[in-house]
Amino acid sequence: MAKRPDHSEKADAELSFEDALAQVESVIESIEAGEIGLEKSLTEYERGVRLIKRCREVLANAEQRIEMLTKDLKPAGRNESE
Amino acid sequence: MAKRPDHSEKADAELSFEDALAQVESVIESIEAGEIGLEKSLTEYERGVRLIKRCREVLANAEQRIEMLTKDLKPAGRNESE
Amino acid sequence: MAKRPDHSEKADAELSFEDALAQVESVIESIEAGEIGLEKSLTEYERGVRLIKRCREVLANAEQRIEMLTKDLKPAGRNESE
Amino acid sequence: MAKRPDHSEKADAELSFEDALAQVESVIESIEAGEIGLEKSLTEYERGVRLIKRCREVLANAEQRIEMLTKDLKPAGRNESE
Amino acid sequence: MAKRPDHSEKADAELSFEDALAQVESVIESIEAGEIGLEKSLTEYERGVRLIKRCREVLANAEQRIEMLTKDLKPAGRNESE
Amino acid sequence: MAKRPDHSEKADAELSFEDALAQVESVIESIEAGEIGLEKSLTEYERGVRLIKRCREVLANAEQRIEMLTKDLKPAGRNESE
Amino acid sequence: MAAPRRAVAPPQAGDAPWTVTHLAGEIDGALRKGIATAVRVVGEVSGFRDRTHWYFDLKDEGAVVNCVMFASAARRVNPPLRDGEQVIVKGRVEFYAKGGKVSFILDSLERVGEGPLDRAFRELSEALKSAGYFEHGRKKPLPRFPRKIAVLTSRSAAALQDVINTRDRRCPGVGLVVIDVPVQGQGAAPIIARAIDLLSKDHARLGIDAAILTRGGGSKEDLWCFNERVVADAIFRSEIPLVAAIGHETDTTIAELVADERCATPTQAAMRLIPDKVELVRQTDSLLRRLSSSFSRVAQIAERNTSVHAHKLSAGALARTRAAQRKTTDLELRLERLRPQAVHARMIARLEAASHRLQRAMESGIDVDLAGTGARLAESLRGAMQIRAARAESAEKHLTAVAPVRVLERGFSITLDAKGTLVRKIADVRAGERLRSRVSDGVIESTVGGASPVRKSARRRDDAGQPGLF
Repeated sequence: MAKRPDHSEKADAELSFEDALAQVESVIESIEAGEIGLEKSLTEYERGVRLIKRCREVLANAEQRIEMLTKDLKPAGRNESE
Repeated sequence: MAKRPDHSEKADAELSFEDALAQVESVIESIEAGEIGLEKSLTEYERGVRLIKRCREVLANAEQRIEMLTKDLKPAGRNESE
Repeated sequence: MAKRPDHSEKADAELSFEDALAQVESVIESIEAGEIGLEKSLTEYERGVRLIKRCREVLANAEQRIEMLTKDLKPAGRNESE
Repeated sequence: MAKRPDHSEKADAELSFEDALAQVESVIESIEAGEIGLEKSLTEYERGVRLIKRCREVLANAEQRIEMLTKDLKPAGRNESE
Repeated sequence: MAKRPDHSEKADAELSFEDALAQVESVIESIEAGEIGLEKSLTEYERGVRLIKRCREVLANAEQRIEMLTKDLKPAGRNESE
Repeated sequence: MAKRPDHSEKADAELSFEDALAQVESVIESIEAGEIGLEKSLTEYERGVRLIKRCREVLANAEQRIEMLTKDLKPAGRNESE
Repeated sequence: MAAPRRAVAPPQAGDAPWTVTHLAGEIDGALRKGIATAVRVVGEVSGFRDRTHWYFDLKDEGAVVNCVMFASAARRVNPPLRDGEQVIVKGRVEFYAKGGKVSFILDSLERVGEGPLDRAFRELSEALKSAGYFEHGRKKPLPRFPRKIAVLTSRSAAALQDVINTRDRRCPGVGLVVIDVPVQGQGAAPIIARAIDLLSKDHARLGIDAAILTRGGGSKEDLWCFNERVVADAIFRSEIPLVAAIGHETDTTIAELVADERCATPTQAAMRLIPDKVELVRQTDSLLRRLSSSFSRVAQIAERNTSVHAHKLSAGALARTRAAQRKTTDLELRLERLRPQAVHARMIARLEAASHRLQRAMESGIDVDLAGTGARLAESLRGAMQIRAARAESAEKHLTAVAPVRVLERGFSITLDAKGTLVRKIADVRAGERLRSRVSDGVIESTVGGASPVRKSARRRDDAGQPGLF
């Protein structure tokens, strides 16, 4: 159930941050509604965790990228220390 | 009666958590109705116990898995200490 | 008359609890009707006693089995002390 | 006339309890009818006594056996003190 | 005539109670008919008396025997004191 | 996403200082509106940074160029390498 | 002139006072009669206000007169008036009743000292103005940050240096392209016009975003080339934004009027076109700050959302398993509670009842009245015995009764001893023994006194028969 990448896992990995978060939301809803079985809710939870991790990754990458870009910008701005 | 795995035992082991619980419920009802014989009610009771144990197992696994996955959720979130 | 296992004795040992009890009841009726001779009554009585003992055994086994099964239920349930 | 076992005495020993008792009845009737001679009456009486003794014996044995069997009924039931 | 045991005397001693009594009747009848001489009637009479005595004897013996047999009936029946 | 110069990047490089600033402004607005996703925001951010860098470059250009043009506007100076 | 009016007025003065309006009418009439309809007055313009109509004061050392020039007349005057100008105006005097003021209404106006150049200037400017050359609507906006600026001036002019200095001070990155043109003298105007035309045509290719047309101060004649129509037309046609700064601040040339912007000095023109780098850097920095803060806000929100979702997700999953656990425990408890029922108390009861019944049935099965049967058996025999005893008794009695009677009648008796045995011989009795002798009609009881044998013959007889004894 966990390690084998399945269709949805691949598709999930290509979701945008917002879509991923929206998917998490729908995962939460489906779990909370309690209409899916325990096993299925576990799988969903797992998927939710995966999606959240993906979101975190995207965020971390964004942060890193920003840092890099910002470093690039600093030297030019050093003398305009108003 | 107890140790030999029969058809239903196998089938039971493949039931979903909810179906297993539903089976336990029907076991309880059939015993409560008192229309089945002593031996049959024993077998049913045994089956109920087996099903409950299976449910517990599933639950324990689920809990463990959730705990593991939940841990997975945490570390990346260390800087979001809001 | 008593110690030699005859056909019916074997067959009796394989009766279900309910059938055994039903047999006991028919034994009682045949004895109460008084139409069978004393010797036959005695044989019947013996059979009745044997059947009752068998029923008792079945019950005792059932109880023991239930107790065992119930014990099986307990340990797993120790953490749900709600 | 009394002590020598004759044909009917042997046959009597193989009578069932009920037949023996029936024979006693017919003995009584034949004696009461008074149509047989004194000696015959006596022989009959003797036979009657013998039959009754045989019945007694059979009964005593039966009682003993019943007692034994009845004992068998009790001990297993010690925990069902309803 | 009186003391010597004759053929009929011996035979009389073996008569059944009923036959003896019947002989007494016939003695009485022969005496009553008066067709036999005194001597003969006396002899007959004597025979009658003897026969009666035999009857008495037979009766006494019978009674004794009955008492014995009846005693046989009692002891074993001591517990059926209903 | 970052290193490959794409159409808009080229186009951006040819923007006038004013247009570049205006683009940054619209970038900021689109990010602030929050209607584009995180990834798109990042791209936009990147673009904004690029535009600002370009502006800085322009500003930092200390070359005090003075060209001479003849009356018929034939470039008089061979130093106008633009 | 005033007297006749006064002659008319006094008789009524005492009774009915004039209304103000009436007085105003009187004043106006007096003014119209007393002053010629067209007078020329010379004076200095002061307090000039352009309110479609022109309002100003005309003054000299001794007096001030309020002047109004209606738009229809003012339109003909070019350039507009400026305070301090000496003008000769032609018009008439009126009393403005509503304002309670005397106003000089101007029909025409000429500037004092206007020579042929002035007239030429005025006429061209009036013509260009009516052709719409000066209208603001057609003027091009200046670029905020021009890449290059063309400077049309004489390369040796001080004005060029001013522009260069200003550029160096404000933003060295802005390129300057100097287009050296003569700025005075005969033939300068066509060259300037041609330069403007060429610049207009090629500015995009050359990367030039704006132009400055400038020269320093000089005489009216020196500046004259900037008042020529070719230059005005070139500027009017030009596609490149153009700022003009020609002569001193007080000088006005046609070129400046047509230009997109007019500045007092070359320095001002340069400042107008070249942005201040410091300001721009500040602006850029602030944009950068806004940019990064806007993005970091987005990232923060994204992070918060992620955390919230993560939290909700794990809470949801946990709640889900808790619920499942609760349900399992419930069922388990129910199943366990079922336990006693599983061994079936009812069955036990049934079994026990069966056991008791079986026992009872068996007990009553062996409850046979053997004693009764025995008693009946004994009784039956006892009855049989009694009957027989009775029969024996009666037979005996009967027998006794039939003992040989006729013999007795014949005198014989039968003597029986106490035992009832027939006495036959003397040896049968002993002395003292009681005997019973039966005679024909009864029984005689006697006691043996003695016995003695009879004779032989007697004994023989005795042998022959008892009767012989008697």
